[in-house]
Amino acid sequence: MEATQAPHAVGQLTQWAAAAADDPATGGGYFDAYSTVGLLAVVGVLFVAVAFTANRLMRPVAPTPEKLLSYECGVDPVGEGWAQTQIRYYVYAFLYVIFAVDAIYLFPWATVFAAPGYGAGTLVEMFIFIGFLAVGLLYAWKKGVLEWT
Amino acid sequence: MHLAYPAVLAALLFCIGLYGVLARRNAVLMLMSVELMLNAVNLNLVAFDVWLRDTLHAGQALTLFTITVAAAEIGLGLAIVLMVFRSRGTADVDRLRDLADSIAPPTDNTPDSAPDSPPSQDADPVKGKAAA
Amino acid sequence: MNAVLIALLLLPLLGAAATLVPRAFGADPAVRDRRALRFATAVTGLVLLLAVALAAGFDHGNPGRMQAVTDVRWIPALDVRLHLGVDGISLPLLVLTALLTFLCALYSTRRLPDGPGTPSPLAFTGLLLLLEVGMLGTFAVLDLLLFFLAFEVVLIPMYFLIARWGGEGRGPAANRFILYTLLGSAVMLLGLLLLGSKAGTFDMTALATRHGAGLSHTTQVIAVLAIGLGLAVKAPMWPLHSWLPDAHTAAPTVGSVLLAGVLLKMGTYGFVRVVLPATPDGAATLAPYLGALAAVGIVYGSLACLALARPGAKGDLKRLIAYSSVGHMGFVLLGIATLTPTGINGALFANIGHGLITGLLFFLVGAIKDRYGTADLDHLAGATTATGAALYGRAPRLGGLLAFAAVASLGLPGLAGFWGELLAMFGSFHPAAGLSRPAYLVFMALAGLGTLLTAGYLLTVVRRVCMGDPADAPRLAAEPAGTTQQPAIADIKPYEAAAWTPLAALTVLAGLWPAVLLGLSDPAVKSLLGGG
Amino acid sequence: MNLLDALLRCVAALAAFLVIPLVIGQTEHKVMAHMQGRLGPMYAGGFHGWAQLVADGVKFAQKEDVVPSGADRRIFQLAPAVALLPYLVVLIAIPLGPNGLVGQVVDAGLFFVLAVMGIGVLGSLMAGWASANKFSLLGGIRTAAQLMSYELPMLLAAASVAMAAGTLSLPGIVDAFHWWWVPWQIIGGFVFFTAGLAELQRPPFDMPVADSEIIFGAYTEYTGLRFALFLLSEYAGILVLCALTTVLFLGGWHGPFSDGLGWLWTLLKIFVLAFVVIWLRVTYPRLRQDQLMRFAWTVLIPLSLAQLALTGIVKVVIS
Amino acid sequence: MTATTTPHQLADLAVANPGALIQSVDWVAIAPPLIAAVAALGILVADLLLPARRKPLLGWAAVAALALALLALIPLRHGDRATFCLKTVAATTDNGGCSYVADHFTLVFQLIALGGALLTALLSVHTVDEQRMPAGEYWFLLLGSATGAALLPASRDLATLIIALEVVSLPAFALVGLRRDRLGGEAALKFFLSSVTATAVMLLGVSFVYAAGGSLHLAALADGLDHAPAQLRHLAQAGAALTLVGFAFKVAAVPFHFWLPDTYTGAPVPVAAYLSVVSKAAGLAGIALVTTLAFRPYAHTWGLLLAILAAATMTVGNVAALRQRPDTPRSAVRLLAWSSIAQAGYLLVPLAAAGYGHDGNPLGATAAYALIYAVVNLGAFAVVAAVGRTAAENRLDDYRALFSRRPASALALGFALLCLAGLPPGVVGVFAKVVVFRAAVDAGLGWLAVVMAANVVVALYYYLVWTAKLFTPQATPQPQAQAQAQPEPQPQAHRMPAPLSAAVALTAVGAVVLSLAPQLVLQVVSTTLF
Repeated sequence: MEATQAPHAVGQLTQWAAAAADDPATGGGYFDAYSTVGLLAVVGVLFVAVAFTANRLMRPVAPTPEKLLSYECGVDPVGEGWAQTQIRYYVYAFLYVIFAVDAIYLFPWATVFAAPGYGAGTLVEMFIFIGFLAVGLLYAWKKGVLEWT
Repeated sequence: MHLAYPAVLAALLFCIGLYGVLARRNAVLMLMSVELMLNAVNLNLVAFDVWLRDTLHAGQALTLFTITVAAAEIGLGLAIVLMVFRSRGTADVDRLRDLADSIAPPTDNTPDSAPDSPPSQDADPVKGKAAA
Repeated sequence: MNAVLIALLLLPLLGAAATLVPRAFGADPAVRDRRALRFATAVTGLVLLLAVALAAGFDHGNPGRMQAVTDVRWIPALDVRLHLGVDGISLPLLVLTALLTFLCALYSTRRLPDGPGTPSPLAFTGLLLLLEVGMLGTFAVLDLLLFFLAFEVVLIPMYFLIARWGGEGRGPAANRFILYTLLGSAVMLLGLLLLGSKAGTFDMTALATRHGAGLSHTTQVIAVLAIGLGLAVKAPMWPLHSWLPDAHTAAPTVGSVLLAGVLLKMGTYGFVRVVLPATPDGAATLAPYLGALAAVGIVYGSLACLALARPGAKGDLKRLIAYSSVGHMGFVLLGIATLTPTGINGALFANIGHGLITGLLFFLVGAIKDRYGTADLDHLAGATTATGAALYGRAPRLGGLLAFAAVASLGLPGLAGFWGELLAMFGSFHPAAGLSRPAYLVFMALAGLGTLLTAGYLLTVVRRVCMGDPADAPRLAAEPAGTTQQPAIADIKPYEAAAWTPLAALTVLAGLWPAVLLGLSDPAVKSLLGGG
Repeated sequence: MNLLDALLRCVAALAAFLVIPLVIGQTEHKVMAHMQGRLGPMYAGGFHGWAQLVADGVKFAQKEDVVPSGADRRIFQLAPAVALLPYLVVLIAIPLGPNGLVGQVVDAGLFFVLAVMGIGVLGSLMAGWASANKFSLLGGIRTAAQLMSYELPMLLAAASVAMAAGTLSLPGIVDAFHWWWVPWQIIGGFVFFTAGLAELQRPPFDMPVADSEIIFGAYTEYTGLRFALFLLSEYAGILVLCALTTVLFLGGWHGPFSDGLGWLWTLLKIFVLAFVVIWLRVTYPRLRQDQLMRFAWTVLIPLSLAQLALTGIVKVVIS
Repeated sequence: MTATTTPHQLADLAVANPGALIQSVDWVAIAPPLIAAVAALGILVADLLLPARRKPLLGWAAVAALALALLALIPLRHGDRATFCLKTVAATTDNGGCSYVADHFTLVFQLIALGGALLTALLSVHTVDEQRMPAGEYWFLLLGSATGAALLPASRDLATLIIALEVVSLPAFALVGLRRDRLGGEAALKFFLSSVTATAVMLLGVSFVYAAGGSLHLAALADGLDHAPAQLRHLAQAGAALTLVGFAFKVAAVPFHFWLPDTYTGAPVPVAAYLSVVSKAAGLAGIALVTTLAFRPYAHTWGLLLAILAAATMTVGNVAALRQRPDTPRSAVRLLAWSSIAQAGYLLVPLAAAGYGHDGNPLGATAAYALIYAVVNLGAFAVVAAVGRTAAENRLDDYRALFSRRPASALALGFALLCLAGLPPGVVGVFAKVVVFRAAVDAGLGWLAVVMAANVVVALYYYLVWTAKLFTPQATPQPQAQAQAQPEPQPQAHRMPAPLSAAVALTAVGAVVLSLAPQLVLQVVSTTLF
């Protein structure tokens, strides 16, 4: 459904959007900061690439089957490397996703709540929000999710 | 920036996601595909928001909500997948046929998922309920 | 006055509700059942008394006017009013309904189908009373949606009567009955809604007064098609009749009686009450088709009966009477299709006549089936013997009554069956202006042929069942336990006599003094047809 | 924006990225040695072994690069770069001094910094997964769990500062700083710094790379330059953490004569914090995995929530 | 906004005009969902503090909270409250700029949501206990979902709408799987995956619509779509269609229905009841809001779309229901599941009519039908839940002769089924259908009305067969003795738990009362809802 629809629609959008592209708010200026960041990232990648290339020239290459074996206390490895691990870890991933996403509301709010027009009411609202987080945490705690058994 | 870039990117992402949902049979991969779709939507929303110069920033606000929704969905989804995996040892949605419409005479248990699932105590809901 | 009509509907409804009250009839099953049946008789009797009172209080000088009118708001949102009333068209049908229901209840106190798998008579009582509510309601309401509702109310109890107390093949028969009629009534509802929403009111009297004004021809035709379909299924019109034989064959006696006696009339009544006055243009357009189908139905019904009556055809007597109903109702429909007062009066008369006669016939056949254990004509008559089953000889009064009902049914002058069919054919001879006369003459000729065939099969039946020498009557494998020896077919029992005599008497009365009914219906019909 | 200017800023950032971590590393050698009553490296380069880390680097560069046969080759090779580069990118957004002495002002810089730092965890996860080694996998998963657990208090503490300053821009935050913010935000600062340490898997939060237990966690299979990059990323991480703590909680360039010497104040504060990091390594024993997790969820997060509340109340009261 | 990236730019972005954003909140207006939400949270906390033997209290607390939330609807009965309003949003209607409007439409659907949740709660008081589901979580999730269902009909902007929809759905996924057994997991996973995909598709549609209309407020969106440049028309239409797809999943309209039977059968029966009524009503309210308010300019497009959906939904639902075998495990719930799909088809009819009609009030028909459907369907589920306690397999065959064992339950179920079928004596069911038919006929959707008529007849068959089964005497124990391998369920079935009886009684009395006085419900047909 998308494949047929989207390009068509986008084609039309572009015509209309052409004017908007010149606008400073939507156009070039906004992205300058990030273009520098991008440049730095490129520089970083270059650095790593150069380092590895140089490394390739300098290092010996003499693989043997023993050398390429996975390391496991000095004896030959037993079984697969990708073993199943304790599920416990997953719970933390879980908690994190839930809580961290809540934090995205915090940042926009944090920058404006003291601005004129918002006031204490906004603060209370956020306290309620934080209260939710706290209840969630309390819940997880009491249910023993945070215990490492 | 031209609106076309984010819009096309979003469309591509969404298509990939949709393909993933339709083609993949592993529940976790399907979940990931759905996330891809949602993020395509986010991209769309933010791009349109900027393009419309919406003073309310409704698109951005909705993006925040979408992110939250996506997080909640993924959290819940993984929990459900995990539960299914624990009870049957597979996360392949095509193999979940216990509840499928059985026009044929009822068989007592599902033959296809029985071998690889350890007979856990509460695997059989009927038994479990009867005990309760 | 209007309290009577409300009480008429409320009484059986409350009675039906009372059967749901736990332990209202005592805890002991046997006692409970007996009480329940007596209760049914009492309630239906009371209803009959009320109906008679209603008829007595009816202003016979002015039967074209709605009387005993109640008109209160019920569902303002849908513009549904609790609008009740009777006129010369509905009054006879109301009385007939009350009478037949009472007789059925009376009959059932002694002779209820039982055996393994039949539920308790308590449930029977509830269903019978509910059925009566629906039947009476159909004839008493004056609001399209209420009419539909009442039309539908009868379905569930009748379904259960057939499916629970019926004979062989009752499950499929009941399903078929309800699916056919419901499909019809669903389409009918659409038609009613179309009519109501285009005309702006659901009130039947208002619609009749308006006489189709403000409705476009297309609307009228569509409305008539849709409404007519629902009514035709119920009537039943050929080729929509095929639920009827199965339903009758499987239904218990009481069910058959009410089905034939009342339920079929609801369809034809709907034509007269709703279709003709509210959408005259549409009706005029479609009337020839209706007439044609009716004529085909008459012939078809008779031929089917003839085929069933043949020796060796394994014809079921109940099925035969059911088919004969198709033919008889064909006369009614033909009368309606003429769009003339004569034809419609005839149709209404035939309605009543058929209700009385066929009700009686089904009672009789039910009794025969009880005694012989089967209603298979070949079994009854003995497949090989040329002579009949000798019912005259073994149970003279029963046989006599059966012969009486049969000849009444075939339209012997002087009995109830005669006038309706005669008038319908008269109407067909002079159809309303704008209808094709030649076509109607053909219909009339077909109808005449139908009367001949009807006489043929009914007489065959009488010959095969009633006549013959008792000595070499066939031995029946399924003799009921009570009748151990060959000639000991029980004759009419007192309770049977009580249930049947009124019907027979009224058949004679209506045949001899048709003016009673026609005087009632004629002014009403004329006013419905727009003073014509 | 001038391309040359931008390039210059990038090169400067790269230079800082390559030099300062080495300095911190060398400092660690010496400080640890002194704290433990030993000499530490003394020979390379002559004066107190100043070139030790350079020598180490040369050694790593000359070593064979082994990729285990069972490994997921591509990912295995890519992992060190993924672990390293985010810290480089982050550096450019950190203000050194007033009046635009910063690699690049990124609006919503706080967001940017925290988000990019989050990518670093991928490197460890990739390494742990791709090695096809049980220890590595375990280490990788531990890393992930730990990073996730500590990311949250860190975010919340950072949010508190953003509330106080009313902006997400890093220079903006430093601009808005007053001395009394230090006591006001002290809890947040503690949470942030602690959580940052845990994110870096520095002792005492080094369970994921506990060499005595799971050899070296995600990095077990790594040799040569790739291993060196992981090491480099750890020290770059220390730099970034200390710099962020400085900017957010310690006022960055604020201090006497800050107009001219602001950048010096920033560097000084960074080095003091780096010293603390080293100090902690020497002082505390390693936490157990369960203690590690519980500490995050039951101590740091409630603390950071409390700090948020405190910040909000004070902010509303004074405005 | 300037090109320079000042340090405070984000702050500028956020504070467009604080005065327009901050307003006082009408607490009375938002009380119904708020009470449910607070109760949900309270129960979650209380669950942590209560000792195990006091856990049953939680259920009663949930019931009380829902009853309270229902009471909170009373002050709103005039239907003129709105809150969270923005004066800056351009809109033609009075409450166009408001995100939360408590008009009559809202009230009706909140009544369904909260009332349905209340009945579900009554149904589940014993289920939670018997199936050893975690009490705190169960009640929290139920109340949470009810909150969303109560919020949804009140929301008048797409963001709130979507959040509300998710608040309905997410706890529902968990509720389905809360038994943590094989079937529950499968049911939850299927439900989850299809629903989540639908949400993503819907959000894509929303983003398109937003691009074309320039707002998320429904009223403003309609204006925006009206004046959208021609190039964007296709985009907007695609967006509208995709948005509808998302809601169609929620109401399980064909072809987005496949998850439903599996989910209902795998879920605990009260949860299935909840899904079939409350969740479905929420989706329906969403469709109604989106189509009639936001997509008004494209009325003909979605009108036809919904008409086709409705026809397909009822047909597929009924045909599949016909094919159910009475002897398979869980066939009772399965039949109800398919029947609920069919009913969803009927519910969509007036909405489709709204796309065509200019006069009349088709939405009222949907609201009325939904109300009636809620009562009778919950009634059916209540009895099914009661029977399920003794007959674990819950086959249709287990309902044979229910009348002789439990007359009251059998009568209640029979009445509910007749109401669902639309047959007297279930008068209210008849009038529900009449209302829907009328909406279709008024809008000139004759073909849809005929399709529906045929479907009503088809549906009648399976409802009636089931009803008949209730009164069929028990066959003498024969070959199917193995089905009754468990000793006659009779002895342990002596008493129904009080809350379950209460639920059965409430719905049955409700259905009977409504049958006597349909005006109570049908008055919504004659009032303008918005």
